Amino acid sequence: EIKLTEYGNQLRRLTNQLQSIREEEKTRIAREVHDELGQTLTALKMELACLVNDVNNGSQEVPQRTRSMSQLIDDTIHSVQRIATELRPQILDVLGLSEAIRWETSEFEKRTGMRCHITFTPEKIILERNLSTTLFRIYQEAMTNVARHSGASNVTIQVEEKENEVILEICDDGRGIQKHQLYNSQSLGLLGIQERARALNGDTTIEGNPLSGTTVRAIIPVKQYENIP
Amino acid sequence: EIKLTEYGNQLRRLTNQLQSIREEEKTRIAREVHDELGQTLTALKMELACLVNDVNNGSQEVPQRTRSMSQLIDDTIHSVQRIATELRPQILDVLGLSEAIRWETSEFEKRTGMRCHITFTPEKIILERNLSTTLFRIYQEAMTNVARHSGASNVTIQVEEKENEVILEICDDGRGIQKHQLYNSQSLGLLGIQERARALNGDTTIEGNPLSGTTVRAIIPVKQYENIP
Amino acid sequence: MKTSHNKIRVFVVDDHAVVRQGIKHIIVQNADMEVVGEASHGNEVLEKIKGLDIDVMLMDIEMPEKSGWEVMSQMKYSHPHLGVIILSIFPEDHYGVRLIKAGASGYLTKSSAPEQLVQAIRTVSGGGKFISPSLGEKL
Ligand SMILES: Nc1ncnc2c1ncn2[C@@H]1O[C@H](COP(=O)(O)OP(=O)(O)OP(=O)(O)O)[C@@H](O)[C@H]1O
Ligand SMILES: Nc1ncnc2c1ncn2[C@@H]1O[C@H](COP(=O)(O)OP(=O)(O)OP(=O)(O)O)[C@@H](O)[C@H]1O
Ligand SMILES: [K+]
Ligand SMILES: [Mg+2]
Ligand SMILES: [Mg+2]
Ligand SMILES: [Mg+2]
Repeated sequence: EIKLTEYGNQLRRLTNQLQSIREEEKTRIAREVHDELGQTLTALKMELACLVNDVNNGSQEVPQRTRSMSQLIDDTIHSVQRIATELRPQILDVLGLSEAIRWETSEFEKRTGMRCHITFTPEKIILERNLSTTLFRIYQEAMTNVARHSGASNVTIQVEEKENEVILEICDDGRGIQKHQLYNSQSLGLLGIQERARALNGDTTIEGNPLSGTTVRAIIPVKQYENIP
Repeated sequence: EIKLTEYGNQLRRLTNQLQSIREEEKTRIAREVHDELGQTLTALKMELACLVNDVNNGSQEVPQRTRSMSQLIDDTIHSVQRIATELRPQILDVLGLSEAIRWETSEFEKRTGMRCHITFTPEKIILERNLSTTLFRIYQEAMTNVARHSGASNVTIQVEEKENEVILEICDDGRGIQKHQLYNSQSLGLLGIQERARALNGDTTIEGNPLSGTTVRAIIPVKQYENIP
Repeated sequence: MKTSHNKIRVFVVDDHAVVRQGIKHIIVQNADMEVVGEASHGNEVLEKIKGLDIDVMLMDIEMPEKSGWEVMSQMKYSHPHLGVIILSIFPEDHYGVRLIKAGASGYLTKSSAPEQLVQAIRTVSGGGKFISPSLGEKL
């Protein structure tokens, strides 16, 4: 058996957790696709068969039947949109990171009742896809922690693009994360944030203080594609 | 910066790869759901509107219209099945590991032209869900390698349930994996197999030989739930 | 034994209300059959059919907790003569062959159900097996 450092052990736990998360995700999506979509479509097909009979028999039920079919189609389209958005907010690909964060933040405010303040410097930040995704997932993980652990009333989200790097900062005014929670080997959410940043040669700092709350900061270099051979 | 052993570094790469795979998977499925299903459903909705007009006008086109709607629904159901099965074969949950492996293997034979031989001892193996999933994913990863790297003509798949453990063995008669490929730090597929088994306190051995091909074996303990407090 | 109206008495099991609804709508359109009960869970089935006079059971295979497969194997003992038609969203080669071999009287994919359901119910209620031509080839 190969010896592992504590950090190595944590990585192994993260690996296992990622495998199970992936498995759960797949199962959940498969079920949603199968149940929500498959079943309404099946029902639709049956209604269509009935409609054919209705028409042939000159039944009075035709308008009622087509209305219910129309409703079934709408329900299915609605499920399609929900499932696709949960998987990956289309807005991230279409309108980019800033709009995706604005959208998710407004949903977050509705859900939690916390007040959020967002600044983007410059106003319009355009990043390559991989970097956008990483920053968005870090944002999501940090916001999940704010909702679950901070007890905060206000959250500030800042994204700043400098010449060679992007800085994402999520800052809440809650109870403040404690040192031992930071280095707790069971904390896989924060480790995930750190590893995501690292995968793009970036770095994270997480600080807590009972007076000023918690700050999660990720700094990730922006690839200068022209300079890479 | 914390120092990591080579194994630790590999784990880190695996972690990163798992993150990107998850991201790619989500994006792909989101796209499939949105594009394939969203489009046909929209088409269906329009067909229904036309059908209502046809019926009101006593048009001759009604049978033609309902046939094309029926076809659209079938296509959509077909996509739903494909997407759901790729994510997680329902057969694994409904009929269990042995049927899932039989089914996937028959698909594998059709796709690759290799001959497969399966044995289950005993004939009917019933395992708890987590263990079934792990064994099925290890089987999938090993079979992907057989298809991609082995150049084999025959594959033997054996699953044996003993009193305290299950043994899964995939054995091909191809060129045989070499030692340096085994310990190659870029080999994340095999590392993934190993980590999946390890997560359930199991073990893997992978052996290659140019004369006899490659054997991947996973041995995973079966939890004796009654004995766990 | 048929009722006084001599209708074929059908019991419907599916975890999705929309699908049960669709099946009922089809059956309503046919004068020789009626739905006498329904269940939304595998677990409910044995309880709900107690004392009911049923000619045919239509049962979904993919249900949470207890699958149609499990219910069917239980009913082998309690209702050995009840004809069960299995419904599945998956194609015939996925489950069909195995389920027929395991004693189902018919196997219908949900997308072929609208066309074949009525015929399948009639065939099975007469004690026969309903096997679609494409499934017949595979058996
Ligand atoms: N914004 C925050 N305010 C206060 N405490 C926090 C905050 N974020 C994290 N923590 C503390 O740090 C711990 C570790 O967080 P981490 O995200 O790693 O794990 P988790 O949220 O407990 O579980 P998960 O793996 O589901 O994310 C938390 O359990 C919590 O105690
Ligand atoms: N059945 C096999 N027969 C011959 N060589 C094999 C076999 N399985 C694996 N190998 C060799 O071992 C290497 C490592 O396999 P591994 O699955 O870890 O990585 P990979 O298949 O190359 O990439 P991936 O990460 O996509 O799985 C392969 O690149 C191949 O050279
Ligand atoms: K009727
Ligand atoms: Mg967390
Ligand atoms: Mg591989
Ligand atoms: Mg179902």
